Amino acid sequence: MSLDKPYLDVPGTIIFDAEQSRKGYWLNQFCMSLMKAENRERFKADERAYLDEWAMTEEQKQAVLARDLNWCMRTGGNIYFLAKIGATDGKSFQQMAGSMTGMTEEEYRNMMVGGGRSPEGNRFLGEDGDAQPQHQPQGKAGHKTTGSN
Amino acid sequence: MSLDKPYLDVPGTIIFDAEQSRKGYWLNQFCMSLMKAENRERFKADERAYLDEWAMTEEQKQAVLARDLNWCMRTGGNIYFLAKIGATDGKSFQQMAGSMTGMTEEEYRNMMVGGGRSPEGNRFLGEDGDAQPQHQPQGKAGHKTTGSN
Amino acid sequence: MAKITASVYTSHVPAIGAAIDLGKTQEPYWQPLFAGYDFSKEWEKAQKPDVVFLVFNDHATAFSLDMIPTFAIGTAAEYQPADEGWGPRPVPAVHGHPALAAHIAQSVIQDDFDLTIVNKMDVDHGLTVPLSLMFGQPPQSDYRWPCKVIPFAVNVVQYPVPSGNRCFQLGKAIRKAIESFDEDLNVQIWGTGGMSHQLQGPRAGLINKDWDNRFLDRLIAEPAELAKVPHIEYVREAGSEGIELVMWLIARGAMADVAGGPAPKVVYRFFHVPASNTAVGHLILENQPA
Amino acid sequence: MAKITASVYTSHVPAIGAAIDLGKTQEPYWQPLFAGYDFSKEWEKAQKPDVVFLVFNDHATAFSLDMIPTFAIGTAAEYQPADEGWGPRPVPAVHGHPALAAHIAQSVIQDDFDLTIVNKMDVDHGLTVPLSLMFGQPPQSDYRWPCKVIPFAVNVVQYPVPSGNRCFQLGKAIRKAIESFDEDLNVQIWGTGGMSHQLQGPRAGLINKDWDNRFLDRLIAEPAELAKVPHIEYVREAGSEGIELVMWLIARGAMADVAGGPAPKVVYRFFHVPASNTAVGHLILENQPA
Ligand SMILES: [Fe+3]
Ligand SMILES: [Fe+3]
Repeated sequence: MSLDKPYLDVPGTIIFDAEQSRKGYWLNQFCMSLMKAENRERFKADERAYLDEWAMTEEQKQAVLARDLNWCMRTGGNIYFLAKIGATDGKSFQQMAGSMTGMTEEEYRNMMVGGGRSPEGNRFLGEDGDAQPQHQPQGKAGHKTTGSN
Repeated sequence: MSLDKPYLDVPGTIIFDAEQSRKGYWLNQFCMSLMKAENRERFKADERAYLDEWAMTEEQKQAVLARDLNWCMRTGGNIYFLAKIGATDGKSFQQMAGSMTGMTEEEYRNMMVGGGRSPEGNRFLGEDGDAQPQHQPQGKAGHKTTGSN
Repeated sequence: MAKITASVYTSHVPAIGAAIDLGKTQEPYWQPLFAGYDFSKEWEKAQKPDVVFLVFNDHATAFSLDMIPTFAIGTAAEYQPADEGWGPRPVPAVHGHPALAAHIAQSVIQDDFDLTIVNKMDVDHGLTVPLSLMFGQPPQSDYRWPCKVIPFAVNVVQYPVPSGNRCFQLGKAIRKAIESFDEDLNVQIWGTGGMSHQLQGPRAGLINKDWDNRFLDRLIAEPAELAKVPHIEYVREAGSEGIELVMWLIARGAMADVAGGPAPKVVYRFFHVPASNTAVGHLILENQPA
Repeated sequence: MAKITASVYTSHVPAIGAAIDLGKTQEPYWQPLFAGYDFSKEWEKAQKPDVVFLVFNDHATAFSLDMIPTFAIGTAAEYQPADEGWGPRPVPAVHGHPALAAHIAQSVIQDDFDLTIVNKMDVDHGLTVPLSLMFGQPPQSDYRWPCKVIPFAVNVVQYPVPSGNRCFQLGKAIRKAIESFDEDLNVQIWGTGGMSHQLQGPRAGLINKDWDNRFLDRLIAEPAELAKVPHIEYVREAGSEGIELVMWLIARGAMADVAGGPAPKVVYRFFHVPASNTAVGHLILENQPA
């Protein structure tokens, strides 16, 4: 029997376990390289060329170029590693976290000032909270297409 | 109460514990640097200058220059680290280990072929085995001065 | 003899460090948070600890995926503030206590905790933000932290992280180790990280005040029970990064009552939402004379 | 399901690697030693393991004093033979089994062993010499090791090293982890290092045949009792580097009898003095059908 992964039924969440870590190894190591100022400069000068120095999958490179952190995470990225891309771009953790919800920066900031996202309806997949798949993207981005939040 | 060090009464032996490790930190890290071929070349070209690049004590540097491995160990060196100096000099582990006994290479080799050093008399300080302080140096080097082994 | 006199618990959000370093602590957004630590700074001035045993986690800073220690104890003399991508925080270097750290390592490994010993490590916001919160910014005239620090890093980045109970038991072993050290030292143990937060995915921004406050209640009153809470409850109730709270159990396990002594005194308790993405909790417990 | 079919125990002296690499195996000094592994090579050809879980220690090669993990499991896809100062050994790269290794890491950490996970590590003679002894030199026509290898490094360089009992218990947890892996795999677990030797000081060259052979007897017949032997006995009786033998207890703890199954079959036993400074011991135990 394989090991339990009791965390697979938490909505809107990817737990960085050994399997994700293996999948994301080169993506995350690329991110670590951005802790050196000279690497940040080289990356900014030619992102594609810099990414091509790493044994990442093409999908991982596309996800980085698109700055789509949810996509990066699906390909094995971990937020503490991915934060180095955000730092290179001059983004805060709040901007990075917010970007994964579909909300605007202001919408996300207001949610946090208002006490943050409620756990109600967001504990198990299949409930009806705002983090559930059927309610993505959130904020105005969601209103446009679904008419409800 | 401080932690027990039950190994202090073993003759001719220094256990590489946390205290030795702290004492020998830079000496051992210098040794690690010799795992790179270019560093071995630089060290061989000017040993003193290379040693001066490291935050070692003067005594540690003298011990290395003298290739006195017992002295190196007293200043915090560990044999697996110090072995990198031996490797740089083209010495085997047997030559290095033997050098700490006072025996010639041949004497030490013969002792090993003959079944090695007996533990008899060498378990506790104060016994009368050949590894005890009162019997150093061993082999012909010892015979010269004491007339007995 | 060395004595653990108190334990301190606090969140360690990077944005708090940025707010301090950029002089924003009196802005309306930040003012209530920093006011929550005014008591603590005064308290530390009176306490004058010699050493802080500081439990924190590295956030992919000193440890990449090349090597991920479950528990790592710093036995070095000095640690530099890390460049996490925004440049290093403008705070003093951290001075260690190699002799006490080596003593603890030896004792705790012999008690069957499989530590990694670390002699070279840049320390990130996980360690420096709690120092700033508790001690304030050291003046230029005396630019150093007021005590030595033993950094103790816990893996909470790659699952599986150590269980709450493993952390609690480790705290007990650390207590035994510290209190068997010969030198007279006033030692505090800090647990940092948390409280509820999630930094990833469509569920980012999750906060659970009720769960957090219940965690504080139980941490004070029934830590051994609290230590039985499985990982999945942290994730479900306090967000994927809420798992950092297991580190608080290490500090709690090192308190005297766990070893049969009197219950600690709750000197201070504070809770605030938000700091950036995170619920900030803070607690000070003092050991009482037997 | 993955199955541990056998455990192998062997010393891992660097000079043995040098003798192989320099073509000296038929010299009078070395011939008796290598003859002692003829059976083992034939046995491995018949066994055809898919994976070897190889317990060894790093000798200040991959790990400097910057970071000393008590237990480190390799979850990488590949490991290169290290340059220990004489240049890398001319042997193939070692291929890992990342999926099984990650599975073991997860299981064993949840069982309260505080592993360090390693994804980048050059492997020294501690790992490559046992491979050479058991599999011989791979032919140029098929230049690779015949199976995957999960490197598991134990700190036996800086005291305190893990206790014999901790190692034995860890072996049990590793068994549980391996035998819960879904894929059908023939897995062997190897314990390497030892036997009696001392590489330092005026006591260098110590060998204790009687103690070594009693260790082999007890490893076969009463491993749980043997696991209670304290460090100091290894040092006193088997030399300062004889402490490496605690690693054999990890492999032994992973055998079926320890978990209530039938006693293993002693397939082979060999002992020879000296290889350079070291007493060479070698043992093969096969698990039997329940
Ligand atoms: Fe954190
Ligand atoms: Fe060895």
